[in-house]
Amino acid sequence: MSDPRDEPASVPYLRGVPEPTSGPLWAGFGVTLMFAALVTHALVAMVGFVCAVAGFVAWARACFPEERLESLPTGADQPLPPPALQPKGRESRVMLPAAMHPYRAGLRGGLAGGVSMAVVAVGWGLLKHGSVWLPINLLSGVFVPSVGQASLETLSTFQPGLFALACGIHLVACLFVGLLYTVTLPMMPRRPLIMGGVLGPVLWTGLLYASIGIVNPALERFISWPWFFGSQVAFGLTCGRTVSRARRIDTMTGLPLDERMGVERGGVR
Amino acid sequence: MALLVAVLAVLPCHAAEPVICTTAGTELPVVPPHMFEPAGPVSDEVQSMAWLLGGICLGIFVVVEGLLVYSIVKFRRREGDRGEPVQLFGSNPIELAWTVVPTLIVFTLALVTIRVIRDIDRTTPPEGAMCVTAIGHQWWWEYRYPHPTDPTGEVVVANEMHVPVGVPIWVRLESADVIHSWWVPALAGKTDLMPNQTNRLWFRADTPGIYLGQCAEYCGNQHAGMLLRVVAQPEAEYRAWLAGQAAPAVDDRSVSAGRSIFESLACSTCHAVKGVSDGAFAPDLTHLMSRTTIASGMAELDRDTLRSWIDDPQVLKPGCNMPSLKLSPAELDAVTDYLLTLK
Amino acid sequence: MSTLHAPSHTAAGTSLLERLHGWAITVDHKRLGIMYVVAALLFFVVGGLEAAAMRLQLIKPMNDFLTPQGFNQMFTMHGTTMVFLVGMPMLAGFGNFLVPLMIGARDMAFPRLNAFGFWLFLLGGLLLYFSWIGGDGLYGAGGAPDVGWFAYSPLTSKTFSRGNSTDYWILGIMVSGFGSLSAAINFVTTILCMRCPGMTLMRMPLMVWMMLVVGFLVLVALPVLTAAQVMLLLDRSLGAHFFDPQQAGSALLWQHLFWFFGHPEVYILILPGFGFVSEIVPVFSRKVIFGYTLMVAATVGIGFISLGVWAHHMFVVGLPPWLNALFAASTFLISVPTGIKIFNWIATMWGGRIRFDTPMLYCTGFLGMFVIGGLTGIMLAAVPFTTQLSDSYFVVGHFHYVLFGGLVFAILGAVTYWFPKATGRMMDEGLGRWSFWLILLGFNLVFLPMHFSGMLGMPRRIYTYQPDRGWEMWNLVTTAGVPVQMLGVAVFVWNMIRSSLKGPVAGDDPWDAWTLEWATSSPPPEHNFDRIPTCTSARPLWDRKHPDDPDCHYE
Amino acid sequence: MNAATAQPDTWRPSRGKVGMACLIFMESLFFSGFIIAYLFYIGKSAVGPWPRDVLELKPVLVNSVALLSSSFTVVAAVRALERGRMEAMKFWLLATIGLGAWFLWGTWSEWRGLIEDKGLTIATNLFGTTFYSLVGFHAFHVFAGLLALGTILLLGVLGRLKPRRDTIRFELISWYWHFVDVVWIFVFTTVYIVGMRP
Ligand code: HEA
Ligand code: HEA
Ligand code: HEC
Ligand code: CUA
Ligand SMILES: [Cu+2]
Repeated sequence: MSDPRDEPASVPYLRGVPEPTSGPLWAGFGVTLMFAALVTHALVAMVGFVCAVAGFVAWARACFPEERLESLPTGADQPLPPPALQPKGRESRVMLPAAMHPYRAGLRGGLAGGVSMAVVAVGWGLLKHGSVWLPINLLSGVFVPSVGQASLETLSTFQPGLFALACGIHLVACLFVGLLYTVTLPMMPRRPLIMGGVLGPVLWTGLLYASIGIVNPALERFISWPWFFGSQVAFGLTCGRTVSRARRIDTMTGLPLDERMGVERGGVR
Repeated sequence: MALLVAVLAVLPCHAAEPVICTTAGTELPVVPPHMFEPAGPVSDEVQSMAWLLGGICLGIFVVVEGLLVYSIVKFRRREGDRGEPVQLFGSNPIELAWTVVPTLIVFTLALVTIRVIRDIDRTTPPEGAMCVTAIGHQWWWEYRYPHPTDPTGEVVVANEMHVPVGVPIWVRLESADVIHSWWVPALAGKTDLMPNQTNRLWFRADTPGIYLGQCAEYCGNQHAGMLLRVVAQPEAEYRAWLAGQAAPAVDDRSVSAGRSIFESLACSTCHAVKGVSDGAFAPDLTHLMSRTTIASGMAELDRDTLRSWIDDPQVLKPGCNMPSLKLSPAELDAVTDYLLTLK
Repeated sequence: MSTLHAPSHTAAGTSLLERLHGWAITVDHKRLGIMYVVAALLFFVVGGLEAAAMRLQLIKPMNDFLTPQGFNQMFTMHGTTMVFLVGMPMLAGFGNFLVPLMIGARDMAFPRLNAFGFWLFLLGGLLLYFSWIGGDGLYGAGGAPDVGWFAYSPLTSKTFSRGNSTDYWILGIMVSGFGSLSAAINFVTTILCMRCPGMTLMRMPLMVWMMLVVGFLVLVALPVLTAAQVMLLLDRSLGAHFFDPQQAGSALLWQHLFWFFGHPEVYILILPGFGFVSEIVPVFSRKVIFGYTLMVAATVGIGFISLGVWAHHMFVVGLPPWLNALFAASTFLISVPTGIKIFNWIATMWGGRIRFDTPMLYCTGFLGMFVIGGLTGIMLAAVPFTTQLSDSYFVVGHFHYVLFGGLVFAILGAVTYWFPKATGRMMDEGLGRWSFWLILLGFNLVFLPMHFSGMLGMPRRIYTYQPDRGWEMWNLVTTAGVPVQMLGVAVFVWNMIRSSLKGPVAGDDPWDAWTLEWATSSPPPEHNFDRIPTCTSARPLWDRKHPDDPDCHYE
Repeated sequence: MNAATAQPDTWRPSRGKVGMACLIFMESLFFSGFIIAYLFYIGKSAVGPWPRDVLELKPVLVNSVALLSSSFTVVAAVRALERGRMEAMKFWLLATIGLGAWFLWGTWSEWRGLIEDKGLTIATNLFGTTFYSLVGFHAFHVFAGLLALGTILLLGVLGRLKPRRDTIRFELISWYWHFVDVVWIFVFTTVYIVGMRP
């Protein structure tokens, strides 16, 4: 890495600070004039050229053959030693409160939740419309405009492209929500399962209820809200269970919200 | 932001008093140039998307500003506070939470946006579409319609665009000089008119009306004076209008004095009057008087404005590309009278 | 590799002339920094007055306070000034003043290049303004450029823009751009090479991190603008055809090149603002910054993503839908790292004991206002919605919320915060509060209504509008806010002038802060530190103040 | 972590190297602007002449070899300075300058041919526009590099170079020279290979 020809392994300007010079001012002035000449007169360019050359020469003389520095108060070329710090004693300050390494659990929970949600959704398709493909095709309607206009028959058949797309969307969303569960469930006041398994789905379903027409018009045409809610609860419960079984996260219940969120004060003490 | 919502809610009512105005004998409401009274499928879809986005952003706004205000109120320094508060360096789970939630929102937004893009941004004409070419000039509009009878010909019209109600219109956008942008909010979002490139746009007007808009890309001096008007009328009236535009100019002997001034002066080098002159630099005047406005919507078209326009266009539209030809009052009257016959 | 000379004491000259000469030949980063900031403030007042003229013209429909061309020159000069002669030098100024102090160095890596950069910026700016006199080629009454700050071709071609005004725009911006490039090289080198012992990368103040990323962004983006401007210059002076549609040249090429620069540019402008906030918020909340590592990661992330979103300024030019979709997605993505920053700042305040002195007021204002601007940015990134909003006053509203509500608020906070360091005197609290509340009120009066007029269909860059369109009220409110804002700015400027003469003496560390610039005297000596400090954590002064509980155990 | 972290780290990269790297980085973005414009406009000219009709590969190839080999001679010159062998240093440096000048002369004669015989100027068509600007800016950079190398040669002849002190400076200049060569590889590929395809 370090090259013996480099400057000494310390901070430049330990021995002095650069001396003032008018070089840069003249150089800048000259360069500007040379450009200004393009819209004024060739004479301006000549003046500019003279200024620029003078400036660059003055500049070079400040740097070469050796940089001209002004001397400093004596002793200034030695860095200040670091203060005497005491070894770690108190632990009044913390960086990582809340859960320990639960991210993997979250991803796993997301996957598991995703599966159970899919089971409910596919069940709805089978029972109500006699097709396992319908819910899958409908999901891809977030992204594919033609799904919004397609007939029920088309939507009830297997469509490889839509299938892949729906799986992708489902996977990404479930993984992220799973991650979210791992970090939020420990913060819930009590009974994380109820919060994650019911409250979350209620909120989410409500949000979608208000916006489904724009978010996914295809789904809007067929959706059955009880079933939809059911599938969300299935996700929430499965995911929540997987996550909460992975760690003893209820160590924190009983602490005030600030602390559970880890924002107010270190959690584990 | 709360104000924003309140305002959004009243916006549609705010400008909804329809102004009645007569063109070609029918009464048409003037539709204001904004997106809150969508008159067709394109602007409609955009509007619903706007509500979605507005809702999401409002939600985020409330949460974030709420947290901010809470911490301002709750955690301000109080009398008697001593020493430093507990130092907290961060929290991986918390930070992960506020990375994941926005990511999810962004993911959803991206999916929906892309779907709507593909839904409205057709690269092939919609079924049963009628094709019109719009050409932007500094600072007026030219429209070219397929000729109603002659399949190879075109009908050239300036500044006021007429379309039949309920028919999808497939507009080819071209520019004669610099970049312009065609924007009639109630019908469709804007698309630029680029020199050397043909852009496309489609809309459908579902109710009759005069739809306002204006050029939305800065195009020089009179960018502000490059207004747009689209007259959507029932199919039959539209056909009658097109037939009228396709006809040659009215030739009224009583104004031949004005006509010969028009021909002998520079007017004819810039302006076309079918059968009289064929300048292509400026608006076609063959059926000038079938329009209700002059100078691409800057003023109502009547004898006085027309006369003062010809006298010195730079008064009404400073910087525009038509010079004052310094006509004597008599010549002015004659030319004005001539133009007034071009129905 | 150096020769030593006795100090020349240029600063200590007695006569005014000697003092001026001292400033002119200085290579001291602190003096250059101050000159940058003062020059930028002057340009800010000029740009603000241009804005005020525009607002006066738009106060009512069909007004004729300005001619169409006059108005077009106003917004061109206003935008150009604010972006290139206020935003850029402001960040270069603060970077210059602060970076060496914060990393415990005696000067920038290339002090003379630094001075050169400053003079290029200043002279470039003056060259641009010289166009008011020489714009028509020294023969006529002169005329400033009127092509807009992004100067879309072919409006800039000789055919549509006669005279020399557009050439002045090119040359002025190019020259001051060379200045910015010099500054960027200097920042990157200084930050990588001049840190004091113990100042590892992950112990640098966040402000320094932002300047590092900004340095890289400038090095990536600005040369592309320069290349585009050179092409335009060749078109205009040698008859080349880069942007000439008559010869099959493309108007799109300019847009791509410009926005490849232009979008990173807006983050170049805002990142130092983020830096100021990241320094001020912890000190006034009395807490360490929340999630330092993630803040650094988010900064770097913003830097990278911002290079891949430029076409969101071109959503209506007729790009293929898939390209629009791609750019919409990447644009949305940038809200994730930005959001992280916002949340981390709020988390820093959370649980603190916040002192609301003027710098903190401005930073709180920043947080509140920037979020609004960011969210309207998100709306603009949704292509279908943008077909309605693009080039309307909604966009003008958006970018003033991020530029004024974000950048300018952060700058005003930073000026108040570091004023005692630069001058040795405190700014007045009472006047500071007045200016803050006036500016906050005026700012919202001016820029909030712009969103409504924009949604009601008002395009930007129009010198006048028709009376029947429902825009009157909003424009009236907007204009009415300008005097309020102006008063606020005037109070601020007055506060600066007065305090620099007779403000209370500040002492070395008036805010009880934690970064190295507060470890030396106020104003710092020419050599910054009598002895170069040694750094033990990201908050070296905390460690010195609390040796019993130092930070370095928690990094 | 413990008090050990309080130990200062002291290694920092060299200012000169980082600065020169930044300059080179910046310049390469400047060139990419012109290269992109060139690629964007290949085959789009409204009128002739076209690259295939007027550009000749052979002389350019020879020039390229000259320019590229100067990268090796400049390395030799730096080495020589490092070892304090001033005569060898001057020889290699002179060789480098000679090769660079040869290249410039080659560009000059190519341009003369194009302008006088083939009637291609910067204003002729898009090809002319992009060609002259891209190749011209490259030539300009070669010229700037030659000025720098020439200054070093002058200092060397005057006996003002000190190996210990100045090797690093010379090496930085040589970086710039390599950069100019590498850019030429891109320019060459763009103009004479991609641009010539039918
Ligand atoms: C400081 C300058 C600055 C900044 C920081 C930004 C930030 C952003 N801008 Fe802005 N922009 C400009 C300056 C800036 N902009 C300027 C000057 C123009 C006009 C140029 C001209 O035409 O003259 C412009 C124009 C502009 C356009 C083009 C409009 C048009 O002309 O059609 C678009 C479109 O996408 C856009 C988008 C964005 C986005 C998405 C962000 C994002 O970075 C914002 C991110 C921030 C947030 C989103 C808020 C905080 C985040 C959270 C609280 C997390 C949760 C949020 C979500 C999950 C959404 N901007
Ligand atoms: C940092 C960037 C920045 C800042 C701070 C501002 C600040 C302001 N801008 Fe700016 N604006 C832009 C960047 C900025 N703008 C850009 C990039 C454009 C696009 C340009 C284009 O389209 O090309 C634009 C465009 C733009 C427009 C749109 C023009 C159009 O499209 O037609 C408008 C219209 O109202 C406007 C208004 C204002 C106002 C009222 C302020 C006010 O906030 C200004 C307030 C400041 C003052 C009023 C200072 C004056 C103070 C005094 C006079 C005090 C007295 C002083 C002493 C006694 C010493 N701006
Ligand atoms: C140099 C070219 C030129 C000449 C000569 C010229 N005009 Fe024009 N004219 C224009 C242009 C360009 C416009 C469009 C102005 C605008 O709206 O920006 C125009 C617009 C008009 C309009 C309004 C058209 C509309 O639909 O809004 C009328 C009427 C008109 N001209 C009449 C005349 C008459 C009469 C003369 C001769 C006395 C004349 N012009 C000479 C260029 C010219
Ligand atoms: Cu045409 Cu603006
Ligand atoms: Cu952008």
